[in-house]
Amino acid sequence: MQTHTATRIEIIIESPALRALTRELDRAAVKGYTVLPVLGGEGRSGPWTAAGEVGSAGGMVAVLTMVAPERAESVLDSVFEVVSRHIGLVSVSECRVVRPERV
Amino acid sequence: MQTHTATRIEIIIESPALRALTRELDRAAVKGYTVLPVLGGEGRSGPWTAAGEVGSAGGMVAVLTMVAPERAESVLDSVFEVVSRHIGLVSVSECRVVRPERV
Amino acid sequence: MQTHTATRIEIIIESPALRALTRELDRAAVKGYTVLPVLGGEGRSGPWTAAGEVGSAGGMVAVLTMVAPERAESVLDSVFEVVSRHIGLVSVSECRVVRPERV
Amino acid sequence: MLELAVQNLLSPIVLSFVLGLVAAGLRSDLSVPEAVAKGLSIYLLFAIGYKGGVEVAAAGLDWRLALGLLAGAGLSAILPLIAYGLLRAMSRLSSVDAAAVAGHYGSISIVTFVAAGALLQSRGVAYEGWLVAVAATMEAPAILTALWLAQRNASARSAAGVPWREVILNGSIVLLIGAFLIGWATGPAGMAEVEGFLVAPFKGVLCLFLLDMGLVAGRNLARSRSALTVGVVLFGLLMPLVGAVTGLATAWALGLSVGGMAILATLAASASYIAVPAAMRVALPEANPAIYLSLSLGVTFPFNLAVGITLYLAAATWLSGG
Amino acid sequence: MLELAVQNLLSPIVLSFVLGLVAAGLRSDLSVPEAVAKGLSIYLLFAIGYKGGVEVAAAGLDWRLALGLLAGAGLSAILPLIAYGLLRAMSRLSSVDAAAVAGHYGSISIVTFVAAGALLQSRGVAYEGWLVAVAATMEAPAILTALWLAQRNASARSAAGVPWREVILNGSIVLLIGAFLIGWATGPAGMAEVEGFLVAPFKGVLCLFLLDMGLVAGRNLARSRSALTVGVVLFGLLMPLVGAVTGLATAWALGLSVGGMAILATLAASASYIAVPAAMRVALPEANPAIYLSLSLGVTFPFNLAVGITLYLAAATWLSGG
Amino acid sequence: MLELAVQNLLSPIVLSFVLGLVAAGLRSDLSVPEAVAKGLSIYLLFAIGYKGGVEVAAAGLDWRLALGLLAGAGLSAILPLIAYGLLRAMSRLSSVDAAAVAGHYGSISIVTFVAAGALLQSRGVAYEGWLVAVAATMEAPAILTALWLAQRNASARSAAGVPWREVILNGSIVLLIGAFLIGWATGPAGMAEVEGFLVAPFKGVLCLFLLDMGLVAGRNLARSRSALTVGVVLFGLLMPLVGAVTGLATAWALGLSVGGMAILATLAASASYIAVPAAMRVALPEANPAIYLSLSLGVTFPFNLAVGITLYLAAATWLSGG
Ligand SMILES: Nc1ncnc2c1ncn2[C@@H]1O[C@H](COP(=O)(O)O)[C@@H](O)[C@H]1O
Ligand SMILES: Nc1ncnc2c1ncn2[C@@H]1O[C@H](COP(=O)(O)O)[C@@H](O)[C@H]1O
Ligand SMILES: Nc1ncnc2c1ncn2[C@@H]1O[C@H](COP(=O)(O)O)[C@@H](O)[C@H]1O
Ligand code: NA
Ligand code: NA
Ligand code: NA
Repeated sequence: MQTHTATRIEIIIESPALRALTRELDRAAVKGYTVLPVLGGEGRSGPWTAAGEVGSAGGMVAVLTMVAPERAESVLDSVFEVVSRHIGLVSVSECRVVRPERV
Repeated sequence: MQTHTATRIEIIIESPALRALTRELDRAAVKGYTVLPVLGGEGRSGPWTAAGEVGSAGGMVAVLTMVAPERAESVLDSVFEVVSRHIGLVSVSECRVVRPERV
Repeated sequence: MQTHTATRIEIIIESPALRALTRELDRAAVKGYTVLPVLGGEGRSGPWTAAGEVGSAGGMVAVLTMVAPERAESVLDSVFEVVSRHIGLVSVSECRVVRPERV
Repeated sequence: MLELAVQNLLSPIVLSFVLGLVAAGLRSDLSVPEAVAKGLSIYLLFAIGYKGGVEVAAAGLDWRLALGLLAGAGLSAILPLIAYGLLRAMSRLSSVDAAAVAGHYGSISIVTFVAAGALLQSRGVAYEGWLVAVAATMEAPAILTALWLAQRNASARSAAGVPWREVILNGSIVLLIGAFLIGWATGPAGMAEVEGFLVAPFKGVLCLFLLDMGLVAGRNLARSRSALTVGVVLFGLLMPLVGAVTGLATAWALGLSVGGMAILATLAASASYIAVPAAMRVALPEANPAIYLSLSLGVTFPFNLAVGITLYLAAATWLSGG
Repeated sequence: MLELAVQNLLSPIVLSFVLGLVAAGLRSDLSVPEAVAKGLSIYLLFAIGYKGGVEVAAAGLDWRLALGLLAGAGLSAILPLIAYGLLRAMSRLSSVDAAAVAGHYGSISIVTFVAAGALLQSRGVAYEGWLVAVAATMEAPAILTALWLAQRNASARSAAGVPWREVILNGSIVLLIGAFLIGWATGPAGMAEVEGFLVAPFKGVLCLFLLDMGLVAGRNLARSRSALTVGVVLFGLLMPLVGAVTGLATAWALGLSVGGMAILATLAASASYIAVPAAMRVALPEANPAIYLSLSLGVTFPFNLAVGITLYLAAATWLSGG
Repeated sequence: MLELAVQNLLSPIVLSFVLGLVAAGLRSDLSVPEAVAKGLSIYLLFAIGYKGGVEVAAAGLDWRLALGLLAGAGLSAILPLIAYGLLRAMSRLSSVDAAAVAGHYGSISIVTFVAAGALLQSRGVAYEGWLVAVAATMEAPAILTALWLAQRNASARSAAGVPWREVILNGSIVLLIGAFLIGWATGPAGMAEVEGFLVAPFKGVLCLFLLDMGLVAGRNLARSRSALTVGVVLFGLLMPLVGAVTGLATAWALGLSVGGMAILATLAASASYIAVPAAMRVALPEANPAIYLSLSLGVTFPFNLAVGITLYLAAATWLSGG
């Protein structure tokens, strides 16, 4: 199967900042992104859990976007625009995708 | 710690197509796969959210399978069998696993 | 954007063993980890689904931690301490992160 | 009649749906968690099935049940043909899209059934309890017709992927039929034990469920405005009337009560938004889900809720000379 | 008075919160799934809004509603100024942290409102139904003041990111106002249809919700013990009293009933723990959420629940010469 | 007696479980979201604990409570020894697997308790409210015995990992005991406030919960058919009878009422499917979960539900000369 190189960007960010992030992703013209729920975790601000939370303030989400390698740099800049003020974690890795038109 | 090379295949696909996908994965004799929930996202068909959905038609899931490198190609072929007709996104990357008997 | 190399460790483990795992991660002094929910999957012990489960015994979770490359080995040793007795799957890959102080 | 229509529009049920629509339209972040929405729908299916069964237990077995099941399956199988013809005439949908949409209109929406039942109850009109079993029978046959339509016109490839077992044994059919049988087996004595859960809070739960449906419908509409051409929307308003007339005629032939006629008309007029969309995404992935989802949930459902069921009850009353 | 206070402390509502606190303190793994907690809060908002609307429908439109909305918005906008002054005097919080905390105290906590309503009901004291609309109006203005305070003192950068639409149309405001309007439109007749869901189980649902809040508050407290200095905790106990006095004075000026005075005092005394924290994380991410979340949920909420609302009712009774 | 047994089999509760089993057997996609299932179980634990406490408040403190707690803990600690002996004699399970299974049978299943309570209620038989506290005491000791059995025979490694705090303070124990204490403290007056939530809908909620348990049990059975040898299944049917006899004897010695005897017999006869499996996965990961989960949930629970509790009540009636 022929595959095409792409960049996988994974962002873990507070739920209330999700709209700001996806707005930036839209502006950076990514072809798509996917949001996954997060149950809890731990960081410098201690452990937390989504259990029982009524509002979104306490929660986080994981956002996954695959982009063509040539656009990765500019997407990362847009992402950093939002993430720099938040507690989010951004990780980037190489992957291959089956259909190049989707990234 | 000794680790062994493996191929990590991540598939984002509509929930109703999950059974067809896992059937193909079984046929391709993967040693295992894991299904993660998805909250929402955006693609060429616009933004969507799982919130409030009663049926499965509107939702997506993420499927993760680690396979031995020598079987990756044939597993990808099986996956593509299902995914080609669906809106799923398939990404492939190298990883290392701790226990080779599981992939 | 300047990025820094890090190691991405992804662990899929039974929910009841989560506390033991995060205790080990704390001991290994990781800077953080994130827990994602899992819906179901299949492995050598057959297919399973979290649907309808009341207790945690039947379920699994995915734990994600990014660590600095120089600490990856020792973190993996700690993780294996717990995982070796459980059915968990550990996969390791290289990634780049935007802020090195978080890993 | 107008007064009754306005009264229906001002019921908490209809207004809860409107609240959801408005909230989605304003892009509020109001939302019902997926698990809660699914929980509410399990409650409604269980309650409505159970009540139907209890009524059958109380009223005795009606020989028309068998005929009704046959008639329901028939309606479900035939209505997509009419829908497909109308769609091809009224819109420029591709044959695959038209077939997928047509399948939704042969099948049914349980919550429309429930809303009609609530209306009948508040008017003091009874209906045959076994119609809930007929509703379950009407879920699947339409899918068969839709796939046949799609294959006749397009790639024969679609045939293979039909997950029959999943369609026929899908959760809502099994739950509805199962609860119906439990209600039948346990009868009024069983009902006495569970009515504090299945009856007293029923309408209130329905309000929350309709709030959620309004939110989902509103977001669907906003997302797929471009997919809904004038012709398609007109179809979404005309087809329920066509379905209702067919349903009324069938009900009349079966000799149903006024309430029963209104219910069967409502079933025929309603369009699926759970079972059929899921089946179509598997069996006809080439069809555009934006069209069938927003048409069924965003056009036909609100039409039936706000206007349709009042109309079908009036027609049933008139037909039976009431 | 003391006897009534003890009686309040021994209500299932307060004890459920205590159970949650204790379970969290013992590090039990007891937890309510996120989706269920959100479902319970949707239920409470819908029920309380709906009931308020029904009462307005029954009592007729009160011209004080307009004045009340204005007064509520005013209280919400002004209270953060007092809170900010107190915080700067009583603690060493940075100006950004103080502004963020201040915003919470201008805004309100609906569950404190609900607990006060439950207390009034068990004492047979009525209150103006439209206060629920006032509560909704009090959610947002405080955020404006908080951001103004933060900007005045810190980086001007904060301005841009305020998601106004999201703040004003946040889910809980839309649901509360929407349910209020539905209740108003459908009135007692509508209520008769849904009271098996919205009234009969209300207090029991509230118990489960408070169990969950106790769990969340307890875990928050455990996590952010270091953020809560003595000065900050004292502020969390003093500010509700300041708010209550302001609220009582406003209510007295509006000529509210005893129950209405107690409710407005409670609203002014309560601190947001849903809408404002979310807004602050977006608009003032520099502020430390550990401070405002644990102060609002872990200090002020329990204080109001256990002592405050009994006190405010006593003060309202005394004020009105009762 | 036979008639009563059939009557029990035809209750909505038992039939809901059967519906779940059948749906799973047919491989329907019917499922209850995890969060909803957990929410239902929180409701049931809270309601059953609360009711027990209210009854104690009404009946006054019974000196047998202390004896009962001791006896419960004793039963829980001792029954695994019998279970282990039977398992080694009847099956070829490894000593680790046998120890893990044995632990389940010393501990209890709250939903079996609840089902027995519902049966007693429908027969008009009362039971001691404090037995709910005894149930909570019976959850953990069995785990200790199971681990001792496993260690004696296998690698000493298991010792370290026992998460004692998590076992003793696990969510269901804390919730049950907490709700019991709240019910005790607030008494019948508190009950009057919450019975619209905790009493009226109770049996209906139980039906949905049993539907879910049927689904989970059915899927477990399908998945682990190979793990269930004839000997193991026979153990799953024999052990509840052994437990019940032990429980009856203990109850008789304690001088309990007929209802109380039936309840203690049921507790002893029931097998844990929440707390103990979770503990075993941590402390004895070498044990095969397919065996203990499907045995407890798929064999013993349905046996008790369908036949056991009717039998234990009959035995209790006979024993007390009724
Ligand atoms: N190195 C890491 N790997 C994975 N997740 C992390 C990491 N650091 C932080 N996180 C996540 O980000 C959240 C906030 O981190 P912090 O701001 O450091 O408290 C944590 O609770 C984790 O969910
Ligand atoms: N490049 C991408 N990266 C991550 N997720 C994507 C991407 N493209 C599509 N998706 C996901 O796939 C769904 C359907 O995509 P589409 O068919 O393009 O609308 C989207 O809503 C996303 O959840
Ligand atoms: N190769 C794999 N890739 C992804 N997930 C796996 C894999 N193997 C096992 N799993 C997950 O681990 C669970 C337990 O595996 P097992 O112990 O083999 O039954 C499975 O149900 C999957 O969720
Ligand atoms: Na139809
Ligand atoms: Na306030
Ligand atoms: Na037992």
